[in-house]
Amino acid sequence: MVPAEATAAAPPVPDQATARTWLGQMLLIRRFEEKAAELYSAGKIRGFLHLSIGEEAVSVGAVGALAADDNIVSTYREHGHALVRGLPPGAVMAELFGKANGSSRGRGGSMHIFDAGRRFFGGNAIVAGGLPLAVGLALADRMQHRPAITACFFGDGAVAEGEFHESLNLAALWKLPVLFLCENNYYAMGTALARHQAETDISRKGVAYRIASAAVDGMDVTAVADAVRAAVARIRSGGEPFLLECRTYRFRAHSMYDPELYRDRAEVDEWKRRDPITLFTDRLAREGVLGEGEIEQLDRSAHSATEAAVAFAEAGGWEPVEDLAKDVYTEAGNAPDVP
Amino acid sequence: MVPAEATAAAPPVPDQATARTWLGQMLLIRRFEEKAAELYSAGKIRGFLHLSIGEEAVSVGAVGALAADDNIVSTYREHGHALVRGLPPGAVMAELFGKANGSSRGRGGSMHIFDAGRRFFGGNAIVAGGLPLAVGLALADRMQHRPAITACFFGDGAVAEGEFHESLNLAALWKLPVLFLCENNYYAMGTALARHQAETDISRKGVAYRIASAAVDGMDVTAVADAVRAAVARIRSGGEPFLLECRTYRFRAHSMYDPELYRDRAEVDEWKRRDPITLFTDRLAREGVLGEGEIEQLDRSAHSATEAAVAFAEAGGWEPVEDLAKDVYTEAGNAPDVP
Amino acid sequence: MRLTYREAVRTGLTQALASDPRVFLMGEDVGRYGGAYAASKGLLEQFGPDRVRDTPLSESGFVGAGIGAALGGLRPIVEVMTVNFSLLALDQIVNGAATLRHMSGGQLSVPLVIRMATGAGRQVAAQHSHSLEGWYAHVPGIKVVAPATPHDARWMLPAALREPDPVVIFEHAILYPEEGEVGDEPGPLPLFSACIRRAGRDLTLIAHGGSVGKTLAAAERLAGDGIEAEVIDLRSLRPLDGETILSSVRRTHRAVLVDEGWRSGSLAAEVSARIMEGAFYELDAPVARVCSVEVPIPYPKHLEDAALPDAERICAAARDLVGATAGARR
Amino acid sequence: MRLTYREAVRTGLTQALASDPRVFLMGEDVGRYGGAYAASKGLLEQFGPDRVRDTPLSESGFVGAGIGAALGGLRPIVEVMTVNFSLLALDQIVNGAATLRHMSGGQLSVPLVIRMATGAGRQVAAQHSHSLEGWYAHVPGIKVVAPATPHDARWMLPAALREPDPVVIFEHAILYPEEGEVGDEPGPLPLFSACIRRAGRDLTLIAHGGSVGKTLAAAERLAGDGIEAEVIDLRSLRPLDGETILSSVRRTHRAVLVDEGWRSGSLAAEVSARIMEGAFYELDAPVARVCSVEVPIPYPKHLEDAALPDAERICAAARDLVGATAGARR
Ligand SMILES: Cc1ncc(C[n+]2csc(CCOP(=O)(O)OP(=O)(O)O)c2C)c(N)n1
Ligand SMILES: Cc1ncc(C[n+]2csc(CCOP(=O)(O)OP(=O)(O)O)c2C)c(N)n1
Ligand SMILES: [Mg+2]
Ligand SMILES: [Mg+2]
Repeated sequence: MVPAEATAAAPPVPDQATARTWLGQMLLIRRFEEKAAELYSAGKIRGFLHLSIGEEAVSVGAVGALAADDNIVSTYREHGHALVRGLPPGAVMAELFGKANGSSRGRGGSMHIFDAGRRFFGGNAIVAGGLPLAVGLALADRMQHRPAITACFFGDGAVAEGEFHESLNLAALWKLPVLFLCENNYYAMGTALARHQAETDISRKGVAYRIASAAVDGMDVTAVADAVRAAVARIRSGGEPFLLECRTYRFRAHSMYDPELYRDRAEVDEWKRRDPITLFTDRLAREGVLGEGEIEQLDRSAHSATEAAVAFAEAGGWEPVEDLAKDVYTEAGNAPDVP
Repeated sequence: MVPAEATAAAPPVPDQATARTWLGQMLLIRRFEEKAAELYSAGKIRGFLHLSIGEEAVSVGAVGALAADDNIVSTYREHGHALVRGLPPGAVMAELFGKANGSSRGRGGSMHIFDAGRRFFGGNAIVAGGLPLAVGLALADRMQHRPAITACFFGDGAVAEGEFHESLNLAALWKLPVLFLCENNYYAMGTALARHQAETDISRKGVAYRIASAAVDGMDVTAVADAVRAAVARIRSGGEPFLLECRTYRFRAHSMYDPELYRDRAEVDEWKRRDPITLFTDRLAREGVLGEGEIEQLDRSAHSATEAAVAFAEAGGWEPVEDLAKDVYTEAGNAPDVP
Repeated sequence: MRLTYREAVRTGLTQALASDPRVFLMGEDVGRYGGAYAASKGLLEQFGPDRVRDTPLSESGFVGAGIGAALGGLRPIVEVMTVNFSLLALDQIVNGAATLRHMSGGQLSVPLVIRMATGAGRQVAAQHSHSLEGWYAHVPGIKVVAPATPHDARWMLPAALREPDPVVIFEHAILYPEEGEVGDEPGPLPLFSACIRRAGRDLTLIAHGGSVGKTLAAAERLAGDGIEAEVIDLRSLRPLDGETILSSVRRTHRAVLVDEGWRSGSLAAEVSARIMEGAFYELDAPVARVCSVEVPIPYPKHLEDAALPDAERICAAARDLVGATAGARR
Repeated sequence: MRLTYREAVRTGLTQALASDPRVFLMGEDVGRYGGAYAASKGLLEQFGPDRVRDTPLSESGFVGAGIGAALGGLRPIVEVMTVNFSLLALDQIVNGAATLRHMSGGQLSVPLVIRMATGAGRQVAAQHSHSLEGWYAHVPGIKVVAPATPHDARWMLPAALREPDPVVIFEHAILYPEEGEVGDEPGPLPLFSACIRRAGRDLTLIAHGGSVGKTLAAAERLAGDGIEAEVIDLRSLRPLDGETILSSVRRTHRAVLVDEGWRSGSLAAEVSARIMEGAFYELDAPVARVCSVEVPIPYPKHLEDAALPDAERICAAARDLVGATAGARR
């Protein structure tokens, strides 16, 4: 498996403001997760921690192309999605710490970041578990005549699950506004794409459901943004689902314990040459959109936002043990309002 | 939905011996099941009873094209498959009665006909439940270097289940000799194909797994036999799975209680004009393969085989109540031999 | 008003759909077919295909879609045709519906109702005869009820729809044709409480769903022998109404639990353990269980009957208990 | 020989693959990755990709394929990475593996071994911390064991492979790094029997899998207070070894059951019911349960710890029981 070729000519470079946003967001994810890895080693973060380092262009390009009312359904590898969605980095970091000021009051940890107000419906630790939820969210929008769409992230590994099949059929059959967004990083844990899929071109799988689809270079934030914008426009106008495969790569271990026996260092290095942040900064510099100083400034901001997030998490308290059984059920009078 | 067009020119009419076998088998299934319906009304048969009347050409064409060592995995609508496989009609009828001389000692009833010796692996009342089993049977053959293939029957409704997707991917990925044989009768219970599948051309779904596929007129026994023969040859030589869609129609209710609110009488009548038995007898008569007398004789044989089956079932005893818990587990010394 | 259980379910569904635009029904064959048990017959015509939505055979998919629709502001009633097929949807229920509120720190609620037929007794053999209510009753985050009468079949549904959290309703398949009185009002009994269907002083029989009828029949027979059995219908399986159970047992000092689940690991085991914990010192005899024999349920009637609890086995257990310990109060 | 539980599992797998050509291992990441818990590390290199077979994420598909392969004459060991994901395969296990023999009138056997990690305690939150052994133990047609020691992790596997019927092996995830003595022979204990890990006369503590260690620790602490607890490791969850349980309780007259499952509907409920039925008249006090609090297991350590059984809660329950009823033999 070798790095994805750009499937089309790269879209034009964005304007300065957009470039700043995208680069800033990619850098934030990178620095945030590098820090999280450190904090894991330090024992501040426990359990499972899945980093999206290497895949930032997908989070930034995709989430950035959605409207605020659009729903997001994500996976356990969701820090990037959450940060771009606008969850405060502090709330996300505090969640990783398990603190009460975390986005899920610390109850969920890294795999279960939620923000109901921002229509960020998690964080799901069951591979492909989110796809049926996305169908339902889109159904609710459709039945209530709301214009929102639902973006549903999942990995290449999820494609093998029955839930992928059932959900794509349901969404297509019922003409629901779902963007199925596959983050194909060529591995499901240690199992390479070609060892888990008979058809490795995931975008072709739309055929089985009459779902329009495309594949895009997931290392190029401009390409992802473009493809998602087009897909979303198509979904909004036609009201039917779309399958978008973003070809990307995970630079780090699957989770924190992973000897990476299943891939060569050389393959990883090859992909790192297409680091989405480097690719984008090089281009911005080359085309004169952002100067070196500005780029450095963005990186400093990412670092300091990360530091602030850590400070916020450190300052947070622990959910009292007496509240252990709180919120297993909805307390009377605490039911959510009808949207 | 209207009757399937023959997708290719009908194959040549078979020789006399084959014609006799095929027609005899189709008539046996028809008479056997008509009788079963009667006996259901008489209270001799209880529970669920799913008839394949209208779909006989698929059972006969498909099962007849398999070798004796090939495995069959079927559904709850399996009387036809079982009879063509060579299970004694008496043992099948006795199973429908729940008698101890039934093929499963009466324990399974209509939905659970098994014959280990004839490699007939059921009879499964869970829609799509048999597909993973078929993958495993084929894997066992492959790993033990046996030339057998596994034919796996399922309905159009089963195509929506996750197990369809997972099984086709596994079989293709591991290059297993499985014939996935969809009996598309255009309804899953009361839900028409177009109301349960976004892509109604089931044969197209092979694309998602790089599985070669075809669709065939399931009302024409010669076409089914031809298509299955070709598929089986291809599987045996190439060692890879194949997806064959047989387009057919169920003339009777889904099961025995079914007011058939979901389809028009006219549609049923339209399909009945393509009754597989009439189509075949007409052709045999027209092309002079079998005379009217011979055809009548075959029908008399089907009737008398059915009567004999009923007599066998009537004569059977009941499994003693003391044996209720027998065979929940394998009694010591009663483990199956290694094949 | 006298209605069959089936009609009572249908009445509940009709009223729910008519009174709240957020409510919709989805499942396999709920629409054109009219429901596998004809419980939703006519609803498609009345409410249209969006609100009475036929689904493909995709249990995991459409149950998960029900969860998503609940998150999106609707009040879905998802019908899983039978508990047997719900095994395919368990991940969505256990890892999704049941966890989302707690795991999100209380941000989300999943106001979802899942209905399914359960139980054996119709000669539909091993794969179609499960009684897995006890499994569902094990899962924190969901609630579980089992209407045993047409009245409860009518009125538990609207009460479940008022819950902000997932509620699973088990309808025993043998009950659909049973007739009974259905009140115009839900009545005073809360959704999650048990009730005493027959008062008695000699022992307590505890059952739910499809077993309540057999248990009442057994109580009648026992009365003929001079044994007055109290019969409790659990109604709610999660939460269990320990109060009603324990106060009855404290009075009668003996209990027989009737449960169509397989004996080992049955819901009856939990009830037995609760009595152990809450009324041990009041017991005159060990709590007995009448459950299904631990076999895949066979097709032929004589074997199926032998596998399931019946009035005779209930009576025998009750007589054993009372006989062995008559006047044994310590 | 001293081995970790992980090494013991690997030794068992290696020997099974080496000694019977019909045996193969399949599951997610069992090959190239070496197993999610590194239990199968090195086996791919030793036995090749056919016999150490990585699967796609298709739990229902590959578990069902395991059933089919068993029908086809192989002796598959299917690894479901964790019990959490096994929910996706339950239909194949309950409706397939467990029913095929009975439903076919005894024609088929399914000699399949399914291994899966279970349990909480590693801060992996609500969807990754289930303890559903009790559910599996409910199902006739399958057998269920839970090795609690490296020795059992080593030797239960070959014994399970000799069974003609499906056996599910639960490996508690916290045990993999634990070290213990592993004998060169399986020893005298049959696969489906419980064993006494510590003898005692004052009460019986009953646990399995990942809870045995905590329970032994609790027994040590209790000994400090002069309370001598007997500790039973159930080992086999289906069938349950009622004999060993009951004879111990008949001697000690008191029992505390430890089970990481949620309390309501736990396996401990079944054990309690069995003691009710088999040793009621020998009990000096009600059987107590120490189970998980009924919440989706939360991520942070302090909350997770509070949710799970621990030595302290076990000791407290034991002291309550002994204190409340000291010398209370009736
Ligand atoms: C249903 C299920 N099976 C197995 C797992 C264990 N697991 C967690 S992540 C993972 C790989 C998923 O790969 P992919 O979908 O490609 O996502 P990626 O991790 O590459 O982002 C596996 C096997 C799980 N969480 N859920
Ligand atoms: C998993 C599962 N869901 C639902 C059912 C109930 N059911 C039995 S048959 C059937 C329709 C199946 O349709 P199809 O696969 O097209 O087969 P056909 O009956 O038409 O031969 C349904 C919904 C079932 N048996 N199993
Ligand atoms: Mg991946
Ligand atoms: Mg059909």
